[in-house]
Amino acid sequence: MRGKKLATVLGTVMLAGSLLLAGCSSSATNGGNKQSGNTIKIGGNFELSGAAAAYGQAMQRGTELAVSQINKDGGVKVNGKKLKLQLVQKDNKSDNSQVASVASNLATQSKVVASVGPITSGADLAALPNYTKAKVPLITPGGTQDSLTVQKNGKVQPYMFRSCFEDSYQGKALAKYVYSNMKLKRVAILADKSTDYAQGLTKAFKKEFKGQVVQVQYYQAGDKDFNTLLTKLKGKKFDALFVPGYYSEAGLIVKQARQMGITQPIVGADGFADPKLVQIAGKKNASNIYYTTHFDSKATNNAKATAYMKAYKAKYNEQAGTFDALAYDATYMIKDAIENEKSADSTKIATGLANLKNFKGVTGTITMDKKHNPQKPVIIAKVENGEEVQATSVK
Amino acid sequence: MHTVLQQLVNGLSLGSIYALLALGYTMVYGIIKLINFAHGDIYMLGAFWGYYVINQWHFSFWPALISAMIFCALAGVIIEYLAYRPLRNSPRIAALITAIGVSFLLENGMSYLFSSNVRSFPQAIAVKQYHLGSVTISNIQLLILVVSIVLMILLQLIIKETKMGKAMRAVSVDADAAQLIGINIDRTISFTFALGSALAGAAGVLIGLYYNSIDPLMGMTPGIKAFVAAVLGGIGLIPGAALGGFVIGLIETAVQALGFSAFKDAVVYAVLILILLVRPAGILGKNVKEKV
Amino acid sequence: MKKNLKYNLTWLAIMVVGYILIDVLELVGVIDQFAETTLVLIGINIILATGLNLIIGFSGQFSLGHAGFMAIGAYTSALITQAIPNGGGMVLGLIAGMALSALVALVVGIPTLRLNGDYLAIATMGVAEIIRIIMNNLKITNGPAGLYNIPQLANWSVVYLFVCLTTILIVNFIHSRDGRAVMSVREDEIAAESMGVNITKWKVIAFVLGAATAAIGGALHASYIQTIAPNDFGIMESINILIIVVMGGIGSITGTYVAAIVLGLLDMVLQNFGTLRMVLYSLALILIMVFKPSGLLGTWEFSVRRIFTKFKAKGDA
Amino acid sequence: MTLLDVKGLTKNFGGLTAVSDVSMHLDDNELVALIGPNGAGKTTLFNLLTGVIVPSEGTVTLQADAGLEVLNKKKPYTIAQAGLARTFQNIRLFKGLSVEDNVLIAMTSKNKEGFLESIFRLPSFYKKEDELHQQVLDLLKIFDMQDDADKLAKNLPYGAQRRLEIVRALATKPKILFLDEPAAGMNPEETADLTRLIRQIQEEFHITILLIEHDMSLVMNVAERIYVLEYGQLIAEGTPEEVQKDPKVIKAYLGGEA
Repeated sequence: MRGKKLATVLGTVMLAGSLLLAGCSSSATNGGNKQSGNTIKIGGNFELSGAAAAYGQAMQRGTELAVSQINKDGGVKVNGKKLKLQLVQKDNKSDNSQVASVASNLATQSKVVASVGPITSGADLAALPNYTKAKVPLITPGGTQDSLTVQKNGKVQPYMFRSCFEDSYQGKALAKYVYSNMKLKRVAILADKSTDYAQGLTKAFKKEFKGQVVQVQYYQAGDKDFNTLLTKLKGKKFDALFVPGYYSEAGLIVKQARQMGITQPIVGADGFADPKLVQIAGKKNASNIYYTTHFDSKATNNAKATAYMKAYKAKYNEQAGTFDALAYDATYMIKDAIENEKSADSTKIATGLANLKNFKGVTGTITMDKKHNPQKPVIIAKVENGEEVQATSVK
Repeated sequence: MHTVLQQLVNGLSLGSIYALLALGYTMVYGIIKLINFAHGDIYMLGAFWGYYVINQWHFSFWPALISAMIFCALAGVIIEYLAYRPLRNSPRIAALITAIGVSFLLENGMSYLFSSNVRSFPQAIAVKQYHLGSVTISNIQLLILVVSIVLMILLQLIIKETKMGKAMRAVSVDADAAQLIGINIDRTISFTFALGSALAGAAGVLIGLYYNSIDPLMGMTPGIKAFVAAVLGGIGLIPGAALGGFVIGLIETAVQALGFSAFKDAVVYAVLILILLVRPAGILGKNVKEKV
Repeated sequence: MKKNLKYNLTWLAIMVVGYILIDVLELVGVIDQFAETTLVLIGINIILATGLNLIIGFSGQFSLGHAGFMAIGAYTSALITQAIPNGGGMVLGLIAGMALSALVALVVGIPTLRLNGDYLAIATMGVAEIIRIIMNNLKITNGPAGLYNIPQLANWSVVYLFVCLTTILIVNFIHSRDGRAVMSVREDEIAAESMGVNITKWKVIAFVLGAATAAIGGALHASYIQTIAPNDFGIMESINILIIVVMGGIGSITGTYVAAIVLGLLDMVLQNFGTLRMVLYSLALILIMVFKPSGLLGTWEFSVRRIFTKFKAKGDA
Repeated sequence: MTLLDVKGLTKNFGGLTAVSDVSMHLDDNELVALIGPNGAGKTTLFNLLTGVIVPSEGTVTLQADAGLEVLNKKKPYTIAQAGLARTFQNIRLFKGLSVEDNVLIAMTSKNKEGFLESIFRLPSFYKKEDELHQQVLDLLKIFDMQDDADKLAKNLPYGAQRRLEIVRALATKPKILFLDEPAAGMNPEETADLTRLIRQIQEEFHITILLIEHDMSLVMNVAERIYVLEYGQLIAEGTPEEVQKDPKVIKAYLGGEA
């Protein structure tokens, strides 16, 4: 009896206490973070260690490059004043609990007015509640999941933005391209089962593709040996192989498929769009590859992209990839939003990002749609012998 | 039919990689009963060593392989000396946590120094495909298969025939008694780590060459798989590790070939659990009853 | 009888004072949103680690599969609270999650708990991986994307309450007939059996109880973070919980608290070190284990009774 | 009255027969010794009787309150619950636990504390705990160990550890107590104390005791009946006087043609 009583007493006291105090603590008005002084603090919620570190570090490099260029060019113009950007970056070790913790750290301790990252959809979803509470916009270079920017009730998430494509947008574009432009009717799919990115792409592709999906097989991120799956596919009749996944595994799939004598075109999404794809696959093997990309690395039609790639190479001594470019654009999108709204307060930046129009980034000219997804042309690149030979813009 | 044969080759080739890693795991476990979580990361170090000496110093394949084995042997000995030796008389679980710490340190230290990027491993040997009837096998697959079998036989010889091997067996049965009859325990354990880590180094270069992609986290998954392989075969036993490696390679291949690729790892673990229920000390392990 | 009442009331007072202290600190602004997040994460880790300590530290069974049971609790309660987004749903979700997790632990535990040491570790790790892979493939769990927009019904008060309840549950269990039987299994299985202790039964009971508390931790995690995915419950998560248990001292609940708090604060500070974060963390881990192999507190426990006895001794002297 | 009846008990380990066709009986409230040279299979026989090892052949039956109970092939804990308790030759205390906990654990199966009762710390829990605590102290008192209740078992001196093993076994409220070399490693003085104690507990608790012992002075002093085991077989049975004169026994102990 006493034990039960104890529990009851305990519960009641706590409940009473929390009610009493909750009233006071929540009464503090929250209008988002205000900018003050001569700097604008933006946050970096980066995967610098852990499983997604390779992508997170790319995001870090792109953001850092953007910040240093903005500051070199004089900073951000707000009401006639030129303010410097300050990047406050923290590592979330690719762990969703830490993502949430970093988000609240950035939003409430560092008082940043906007955040770049985290990079994956799952992490974005974990970060979002804390950013939303603090009314700080978050812009992700890699969270592609369709429903990321939408609330449960169908309304748009007010503080969630992305600089990348959403899965269905890319998946649809690829399905159309394979069927209409390449005129291929039978597709086999080899998809990464461990990421929502690949699952979203697979779903969208299957829905849109008018031809036949011959077979779907799965692998896990981190797998290195695809011989078995490819041997299985080799026996099937198909015209193209669609590989929704990232370059680290896709490079190996291309390599092993070509060595095995699978000569059909291999199609991928922007997870392919990294110079490391060709490095891993080997130049000889990287032929007859098609993938969506955010910038045409031939860069004949985009001076910004050329300049970016040069600057990136100069600073980091390696070729630019997709995630760094998207993070670079995300940072510049924040700058544009501030300048358009003439204020660096976090709520204003959110408005600015939502109303972004014809923003000229290295990954294309971007206009935000109602659901905070960037509208920009999908470019499909073709690679032969490790070199990009052709780039087609599709809608 | 030819697909079945080809898949068998695929399975053996994958299995030989697990076996190669499991050998080192099982040796260290056999002697000090430590799950050396960092073993997979030593394999990563070997791969990175190979990457640098081939790229920077233009080593050819064999010197790269042998230097990687030496480098990893040294790394293994140093790690044992600094991190595991102070814990030799502590609870085994404390040593396990230290091993996990070392694993984190190697992964993240490399990531800090060289970034987490995936790199392509230099092709020190050109890939050749051999076609035997309808079955295709590459020279590198054969190389890995042969090297892992040769190393396994070599290890068995070292353990059964040499003086050091005898010392290793003595220490593994009863370290205190071994010391009484004049065996230098520290040296024996150092030697075991050197041997096991050299194997991991060899695996790093071979697998780097085979898959052509290396990164600081590359040791994590294969490390755990190799551990599973070692346990499956009967941990502490050299033939057990090899057997476990091949069994897992073949199971993974079979599951994928049958079209359940999404459940590949789940099936491996399910088989592992079932085998352990029937044979609680692994396929080749003997279940030693406690004397009352 | 009176003495026991005194001890229990002291414990109750400690819990209530702790709660009020945190609330007041929050009110005056010492604890902000970020510190609160840190506190909640520490609380959830305490719940998870005390459960694992029961399995590893007290029953002596080496389980590496705690994240699997955490996942069951997280998914079950997330699905239920998505359908019933209020306190009732939360309670129902918790109960259902604990029940399901306990059931799975029972089914898995009966055959596997016959295994010894490292073999059991790898088998339980396998079970957790199988659970994760199933979550990764089921439709209801939404595959690799996991569940999101989970209503945030767990705030820090709820987590605090459950930290207290879980600790009361586990500590009271340990200091009773059942707990002693469980500990005898750890100490010497053969002797325990010869004293009439059904070792399989007690191993399974400890395992099931640990799994049920893991489900509480998982449910609170899901509700607080508001999103879960199969990758949150991988081998690394099990290892992280294991690290808390071993670092605190195997078989010391107080140690688990200390380690969870130390590591939680470390996590909070290390966020600022970027890529170096995990390097520093791993160094700290290695150094602590090398210099304190039996954990920060060994098997030492904080005891109100001992303090009272001490005071009394002093008073008498 | 025969309390425990053993018929044709045999244990083969691979090709080796450790215990061969042993038949014996223990009567109510009797003190019996089991002797034999090293390696004769005495401890194996104990392990067979207490279920630690499963016999290859033979039966063990106990005259329980509810009639005859077959014990062979049962798990050790059921055998213990049926009333057979033991000590171990190589001490097997719960070393990391207190002396009191060691004894309390032996009371587990007789202790009816419920799960919810202890989780919620109901008054009945405290009542039962207090009663148990008293019982433990009473038991410890017999062995003059009441002051050690809070010490860890591993911190006790050797002789005290041996005694604690006996207390722990007694705490299961056994019908038969098996003592495996209780005097091993003790000096003559301690052995004498122990001898007195064994007698005392047999009388006080009205239980049957089967004793393995090498110390002949102890055996001849306390045993009412003696079984002699050699190479896994019973070679003699009888009172101490009979056994001492038995030529087979003399031969087994002295070897050769004597």
